[in-house]
Amino acid sequence: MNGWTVAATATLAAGVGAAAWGVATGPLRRRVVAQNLSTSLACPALLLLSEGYDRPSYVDLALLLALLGPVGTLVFARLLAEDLAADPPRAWGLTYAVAGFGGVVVIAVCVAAGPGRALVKLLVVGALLIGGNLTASRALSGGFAGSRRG
Amino acid sequence: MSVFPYLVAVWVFLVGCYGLVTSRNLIHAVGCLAVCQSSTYVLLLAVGYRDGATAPVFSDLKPGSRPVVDPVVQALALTDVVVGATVTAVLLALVLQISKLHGTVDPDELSELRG
Amino acid sequence: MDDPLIVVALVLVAVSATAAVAVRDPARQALVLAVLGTVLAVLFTVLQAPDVALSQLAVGSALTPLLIMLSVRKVRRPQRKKEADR
Amino acid sequence: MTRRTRLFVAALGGTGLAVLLVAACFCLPRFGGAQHPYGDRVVRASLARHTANTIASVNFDQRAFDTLGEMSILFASVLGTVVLLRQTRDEHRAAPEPEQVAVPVRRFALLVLPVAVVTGLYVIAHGQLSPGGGFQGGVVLATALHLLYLGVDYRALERIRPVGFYEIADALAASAYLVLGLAGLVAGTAFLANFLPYGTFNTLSSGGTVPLLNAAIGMEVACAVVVLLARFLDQAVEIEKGGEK
Amino acid sequence: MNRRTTLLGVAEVLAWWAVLALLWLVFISAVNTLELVVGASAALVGAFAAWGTRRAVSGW
Repeated sequence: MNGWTVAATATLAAGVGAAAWGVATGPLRRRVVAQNLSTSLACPALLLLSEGYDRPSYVDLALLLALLGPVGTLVFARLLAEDLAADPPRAWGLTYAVAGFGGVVVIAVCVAAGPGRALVKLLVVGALLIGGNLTASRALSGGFAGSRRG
Repeated sequence: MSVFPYLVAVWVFLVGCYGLVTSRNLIHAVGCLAVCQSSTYVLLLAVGYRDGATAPVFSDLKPGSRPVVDPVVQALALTDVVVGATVTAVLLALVLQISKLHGTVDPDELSELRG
Repeated sequence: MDDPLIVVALVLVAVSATAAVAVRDPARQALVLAVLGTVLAVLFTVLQAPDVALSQLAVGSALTPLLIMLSVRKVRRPQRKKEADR
Repeated sequence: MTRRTRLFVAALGGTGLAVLLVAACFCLPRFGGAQHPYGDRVVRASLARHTANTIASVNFDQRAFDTLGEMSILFASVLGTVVLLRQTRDEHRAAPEPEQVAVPVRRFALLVLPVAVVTGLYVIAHGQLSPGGGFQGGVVLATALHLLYLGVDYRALERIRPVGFYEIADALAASAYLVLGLAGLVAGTAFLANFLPYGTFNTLSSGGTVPLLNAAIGMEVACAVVVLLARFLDQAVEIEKGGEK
Repeated sequence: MNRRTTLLGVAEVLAWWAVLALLWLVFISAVNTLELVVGASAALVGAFAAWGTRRAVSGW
């Protein structure tokens, strides 16, 4: 094990573990937030693993999760809009904290990668991760205002 | 440690089966079946793992420089993940038909209907 | 070598699979299944199977939840109409 | 059989199964052991055929016939869903109402859709080099298209998604896989044999037929998932019970 | 469809194509001719997808 995999282990145990607990218990508004945060915590963990195993090709995993994780949250935001409108989630502090953590991880991995094409790819992943996370949170708290059916 | 991953696969499979048996909603039962499916992936990949090895993908790795894990089981699991999702879709389509015909998705109510 | 990492990922899979079965409402179960998909993808990465992890990410993060949630909506709708008629 | 007796029988069977499975676990090869005879041979064969991603080599070259089976399951399940979820005579279509989506969410969906399409194509095209391939990339492509439903509304998706076209493309991709297999026979080798030159290791043209079969599977999976989701969306959004209108 | 909208449409597709081709260049690890050809066509598909969706949506 090296520093990167230790950091990934900590992220998984504390972050994703907490998200798994949050998604299984409590009111619906907490569950959807936990689902969103689980993807935005697993994505930095995958970046850390890619660096820890010294396999640049594993970055594709983080790229795909950064792209599709928010899409998954949009599914719930869209199809549970009526339930969520009655009791909207309010967890912006937590969301910004997780987005900040993602940013820190991306910067750390970028520094380790050094200048080059891989650096730009990591920055794209970071932008998708943070932008997607914040947009998905926005969608959860009243993103589908006029939803009846459709 | 040498059997723990296999035991986790067994646990996931049994828990999925328990959910299938006790389910009161067919959509929930299909979800439990997806859990059962995922146990097979865990088992396959655990069998193929090798200590200290890395993935047998040589686009960023010099062949022979590091030990690699077993690719055969990965190929088996990989196709089944996607095909399994489409099979889940067929089962959900069946559930939708049942719900249309009988107006319920509770298996207990359905068996009463037939009797 | 990376034993703690593998153990953590395995425990996460076991916990979220149990939760996916224990949560009885299909819509909420879909949320847990989405998390289970992500956790499984992490486990596959840890077991050095990035191809399978990609598959699991692509399917588990958006496709399966979408299928289940659409079925839930279809099954629920006649009931909702009945309540409106009442 | 009452619920109680059924649960009792299930508990009995489950306990027996659990005991057997746990006993079997202790007879399996040790987790992380170094003995992988098939794996070592597969890696050697894959490197001899200039395919960087061994898993793609197994799926589309060494065990391509197996993938043909998987593909037929995929095709059959799409067929089954289409038959099960067709519109019956006592149902009618109600036009979906327009959706009001928050502006940032809408912009995010419109911006990410093309990026996701290109990523899906990247994953398919680099299947024989880096992790990825037709199965994964196809799902990404199909998911990308449905961002339009999630982020905008269903009518926008219907405008750019002629389902008939995707059904035809699905069948074409499935037959492309078969034709590529038959081409092996024409070239004088076996069905689904790798008859093309292997090319330079670690480039897009390496691996002989692997990239072509990969692309066929990618198209097949993408179209299959689009058709599946189209049926489910029709049911959930448009089709309603009752013959009026 | 008059000339102005045609020109605007072409400009939009070209702009998306440039951005997506750049994205492809970022994703790949080694550049060669075939890679560039495949990347350019993939970016074109993406650009048409972007153009088609924007037309279907009518409004940003």
